[in-house]
Amino acid sequence: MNFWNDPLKVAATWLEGIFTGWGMDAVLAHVLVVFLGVLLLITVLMVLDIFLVWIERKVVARFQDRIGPNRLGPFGLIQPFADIIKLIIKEDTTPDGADKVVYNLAPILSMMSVLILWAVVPLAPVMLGIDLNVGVLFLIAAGAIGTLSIIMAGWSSNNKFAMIGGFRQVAVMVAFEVPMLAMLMIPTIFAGSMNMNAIIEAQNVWFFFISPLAALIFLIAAIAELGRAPFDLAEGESELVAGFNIEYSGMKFGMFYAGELLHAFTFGGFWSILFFGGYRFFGLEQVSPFLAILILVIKAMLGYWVIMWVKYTMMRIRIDQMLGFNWKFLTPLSFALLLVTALMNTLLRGAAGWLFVTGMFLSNVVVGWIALEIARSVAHKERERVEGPKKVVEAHH
Amino acid sequence: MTGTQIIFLIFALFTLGSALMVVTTRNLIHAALWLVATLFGVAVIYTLLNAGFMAVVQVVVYIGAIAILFIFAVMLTRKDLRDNVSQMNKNWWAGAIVAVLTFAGLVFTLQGWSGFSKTAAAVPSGFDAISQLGDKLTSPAAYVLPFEVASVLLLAALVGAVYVAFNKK
Amino acid sequence: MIPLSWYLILAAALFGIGLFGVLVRRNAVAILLGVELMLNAVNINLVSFWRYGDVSTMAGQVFAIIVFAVAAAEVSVGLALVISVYRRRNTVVADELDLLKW
Amino acid sequence: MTHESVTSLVWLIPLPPLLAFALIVLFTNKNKALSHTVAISAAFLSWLGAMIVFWNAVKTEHFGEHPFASAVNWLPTGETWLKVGVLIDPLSAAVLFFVGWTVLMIFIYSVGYHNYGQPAGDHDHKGLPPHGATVEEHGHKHVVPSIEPMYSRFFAFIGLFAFGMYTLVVSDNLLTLFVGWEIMGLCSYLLIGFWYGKPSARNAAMKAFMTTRIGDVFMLIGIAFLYYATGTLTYREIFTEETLHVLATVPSGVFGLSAAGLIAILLFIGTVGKSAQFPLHVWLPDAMEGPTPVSAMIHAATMVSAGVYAVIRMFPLLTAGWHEGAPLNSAMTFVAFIGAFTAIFAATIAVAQNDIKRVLAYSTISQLGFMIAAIGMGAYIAAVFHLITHAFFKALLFLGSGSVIHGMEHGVLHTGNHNVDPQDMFNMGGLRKKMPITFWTFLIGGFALSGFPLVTAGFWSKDEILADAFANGHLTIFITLAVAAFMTAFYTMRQITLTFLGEARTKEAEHAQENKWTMTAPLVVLSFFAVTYGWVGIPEHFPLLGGIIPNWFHEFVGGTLAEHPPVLEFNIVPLLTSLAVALGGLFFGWLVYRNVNSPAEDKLQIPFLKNKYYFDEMYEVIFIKPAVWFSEVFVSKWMDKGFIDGILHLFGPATGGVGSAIRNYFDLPVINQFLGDGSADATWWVGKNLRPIQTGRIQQYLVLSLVVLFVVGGLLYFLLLA
Repeated sequence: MNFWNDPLKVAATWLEGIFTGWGMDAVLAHVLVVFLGVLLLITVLMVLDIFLVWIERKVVARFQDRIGPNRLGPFGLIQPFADIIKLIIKEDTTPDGADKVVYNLAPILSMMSVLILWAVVPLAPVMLGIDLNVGVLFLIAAGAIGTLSIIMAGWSSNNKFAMIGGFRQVAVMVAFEVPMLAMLMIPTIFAGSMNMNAIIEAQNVWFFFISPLAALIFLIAAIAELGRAPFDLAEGESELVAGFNIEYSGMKFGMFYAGELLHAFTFGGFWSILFFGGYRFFGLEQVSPFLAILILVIKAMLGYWVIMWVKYTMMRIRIDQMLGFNWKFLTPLSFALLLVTALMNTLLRGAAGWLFVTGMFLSNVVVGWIALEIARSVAHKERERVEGPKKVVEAHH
Repeated sequence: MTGTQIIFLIFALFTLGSALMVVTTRNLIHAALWLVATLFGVAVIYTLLNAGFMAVVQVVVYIGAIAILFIFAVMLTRKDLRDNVSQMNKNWWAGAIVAVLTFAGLVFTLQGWSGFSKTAAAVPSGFDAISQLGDKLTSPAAYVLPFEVASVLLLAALVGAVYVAFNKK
Repeated sequence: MIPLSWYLILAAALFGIGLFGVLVRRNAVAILLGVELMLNAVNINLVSFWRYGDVSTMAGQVFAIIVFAVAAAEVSVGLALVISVYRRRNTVVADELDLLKW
Repeated sequence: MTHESVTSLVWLIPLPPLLAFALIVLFTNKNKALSHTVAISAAFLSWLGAMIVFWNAVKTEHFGEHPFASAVNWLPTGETWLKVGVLIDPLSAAVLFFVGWTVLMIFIYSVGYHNYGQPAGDHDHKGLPPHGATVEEHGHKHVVPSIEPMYSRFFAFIGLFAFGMYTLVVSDNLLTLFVGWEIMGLCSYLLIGFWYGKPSARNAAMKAFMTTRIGDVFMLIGIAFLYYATGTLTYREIFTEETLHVLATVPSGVFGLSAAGLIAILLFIGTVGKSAQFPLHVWLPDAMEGPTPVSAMIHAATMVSAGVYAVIRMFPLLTAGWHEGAPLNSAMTFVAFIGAFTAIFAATIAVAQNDIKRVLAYSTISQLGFMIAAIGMGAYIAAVFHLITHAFFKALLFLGSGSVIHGMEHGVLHTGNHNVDPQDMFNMGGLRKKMPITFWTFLIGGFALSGFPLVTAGFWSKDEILADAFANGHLTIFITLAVAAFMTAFYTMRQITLTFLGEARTKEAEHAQENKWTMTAPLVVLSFFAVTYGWVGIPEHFPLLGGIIPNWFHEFVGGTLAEHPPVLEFNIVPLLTSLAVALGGLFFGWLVYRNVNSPAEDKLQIPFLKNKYYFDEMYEVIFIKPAVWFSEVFVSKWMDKGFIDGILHLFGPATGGVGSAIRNYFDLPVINQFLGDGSADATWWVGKNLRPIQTGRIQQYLVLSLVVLFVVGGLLYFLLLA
């Protein structure tokens, strides 16, 4: 066991050795080491977050045929730091009539709900916070805290726009949790476990190729959960000014903002873990844990890029349409897909690998096609209803 | 006193304290948020009981759905959100007495039971609570019927809730 | 190790607090909050009996899961009723909802 | 196809028309095109099934011994089961063949007859025949036929009718036969009264229904007696030698008949009603009020044939104890007498009728008489043969007459003179040039009916009946039937002459037009069978022609019976007779009527014949008037209002007295005041004193209930456990 094979464990053993060498209690030393590890992870994430601001701005600029930040440092790399300094020195206001404790707690919870997710992310085969056997559910549980933070922010601001924004966001998040949970069950079915590591290990063939529809639905639900365009109704500038975070300024706003970016990146990571093999890439992950981390980060970045791509090319959807889309289309579709997948899994159990993959893929295509056909016919009827019935040609006898 | 006992005591006190805040605070939103805290405490208690799955489900279902629903309901009925008057009815003393009596009665009854202070055997190694739970919930020999009845109940509640809350105008 | 009694007393206390909430709160929503506390107390009992009894039967956890479902159903219907009552009577104070009196 | 799969196909034959009926009534009612498509498709499917079954039956060696038969349990009757099933033996196969063809043709014909594709009428009403629609074309208006307003309804009814007929043919027992029989009775009622807006149609429908009902009641009695005597209604179980022997020897106690004879006569009375034999023949001419396809359906293809079919089915029962060449038993004598009498009786009436359809109606009655007489003589195969050939050429004639009427209606619409009856033959004349297809097909049908020698089917079948009568020495019957045959040829030629030959006697006849292909095509198809069907049954010993084509029909249908009927020796007398009567009748018919232009010039318009021997008037006096008197005066006025109501009126005051006594001396003081009011007062008092607890506050209730729980629980705990 050397550092390059299992860096975390070696470092932890080494540190614990040092602490106990100082005469510290063994349990306390262990707790301290874990605490330091968490601190390290969070620090790395926060620093990454800063660069995410830069990446986001650069990417959106390219989408919009601009250059983006380019003044401060090479390629404008120093720009986010300037932004942070600006946010920190801005006046930190709390509106009159606001519920102070809740108001100040909300951004913290928001950030926390994102950071807590990383506890279950397997960075490399040997590197992950906790090997939770319900890792997939943990994702939803953390999302619940994010929901809570937004409704707290919306309510405590003592502002109608914020309140409506909070309402909307919560309605959306609670709604899209349902298809998301259903889609999380599909990798679980394939892997036979809710453990993140087990799911990655099971992906000899990426689950994306086994169940592309599930990956797609998960992505849509994830974007809705993030509250990014086209689902950014909680902020809806044109209607709600800035929605739930209207009263926040300075670093508290900065925390919502950074939280959202990191959240997007995190979901990119989860997308790649659940459907694109996580840190696995043709055995390269076995070479070194650091290579595995690199692979995961690259995949997460690609996922993040897809989320950005969607955000900057789609327009915002009306709230009722969005909830209708979820309850009337996405939720039934995801349940149907879950049923079909479970059934096919039972049928194809023990079949040859290629047969399993092909069968699953085809069943996905069929389910998706049927759903689209139903949606089309319903839309057709709706259009007829709105436009009035077609003129009946008088039958002549 | 071991580490686990300390952790238990800390979270038990946290749970009970937040629960007390739930029933006494005048601001209903705060009450709902205190409920969230209580539920968290209970989730921790579950993990102490080696029921990690229950803990996560507790967070998903209670905090992710039920608590949120409560906050919604409170906001939708905002007219009664006055927090300058007492939120308790005038018979609160009777309620308090009955509640204390209940607690006392429960403890009194329980302490006469032989298994009251027994300790837990270690969970057998290789015991996978989640797959066991899944098996039991879907096995005809075990609890598939209650499970299905519960799902029907949920469906009925869903329909009923939509019907009751639907604004007919 | 923690003896079973600690969990049972915790659950009993939580139940009592919840009962207190149910009995004294004026707001119907707050009453439902109390009910949630009581249900959680029950769940703690169920899970701890599972842990301290025969682990392999899973009965405690199964019933706790069913209590989750029941709680979700109770809250959805209960809150729907509260909102419906609020629309009609413009109040959610339990004492004012006394049409069933003599 | 295997034997089994054909047998299961038999089950399916009656179903398509029934489905079509349901579909049209329930769904496609509004859409005329869809309705007739459904109905004709159904008829086609049944036809297809019938043809497949028939073909397989013909192919099977010794089919009589291996018929297509299967049965399922239906009703439990104590220890046994009442079975229903299907049976296709040579007889029903032959019948199925002509039923399939005629039904399909009639369905197709109806499309044209009811003016499909024409505009809706100007002032047509449901329940009345269409009156024509005004159409504007090239700026000038003229009247064209309009579509039947209840077009879909018609197809629904004939669909049900076809179902009834197929059921009757394929069933293997008397019960389902009776079911099909009654379905047809209902449908004939509905269809004769199809134009229910016309009082005459309504009356005709009722008359037909009531008259046939008389026969049906006797038939049901016969069925019940048969079931009582044998314990089964399935043909193949009844027609075993032992059963027949028992039935033939057990006396019934009525008129000295054996059980078999009585049952046969009872069943035969059903046939008398259904097949319009004397004396229950009166309904059939009136049934001409229905649309023409209905006439063809009822009088040729199905219902009346059903009557004869039923008697033929019961042949073994009728002839139980009789053998070929022996003197007829009493039941057979009765049947033969009725048949022969009807044959000549109806023929005399037909001579004096002017309505083109009525002539055919009486002709039908007469021809059915031939068949009945043949059965009565034991000439089984001749009866079946004539049944089938008659079905073809009579359907042809009815459809042809419908075509004539339709063409005449066209002329009536053209001139606008609605006083001209398009059915009166004296209004016609010269139609052979206007309606050539109708003329030639009608001619073929008419010659077949007359028994025109050698080429037509009617000749061979009628000749066989006459030959049978002569060979077995039933001279009276032979002479009667020969005279009837002569008259048949005579009135047929009269009809053809008046209708088609000579010059047009009215403007309407000048403007008559040939009809669409939907009407003429069935005529052509049926005329093909009217000619060729006779050739399958040419007797082997016939001079010159005999033996060129083997006498397939005799072989095939004869296989139905356990004992194959012997082949008749050829005799020149009946042949010469039939040649003479057919040709002579035709010649005289032409001779007498070639120059007759109006009813006044017609020497044979004898009131006695024209009024059908006053049978309707006689029934009116003998049965209907007394029945009306009995129901209106005796039952209603005397019994019901006088006697029964009087008793009831006595009951009223008596009950009232008892009631008021109970009320005043028991109910009011005891029940009301003491039990009722007393308990209410008590409840009220308790409620009033308890109501302060009911605050309506849920939390108080909860506290109270918990307190009670603690108190009771504590008491129980300390008292019981401690």
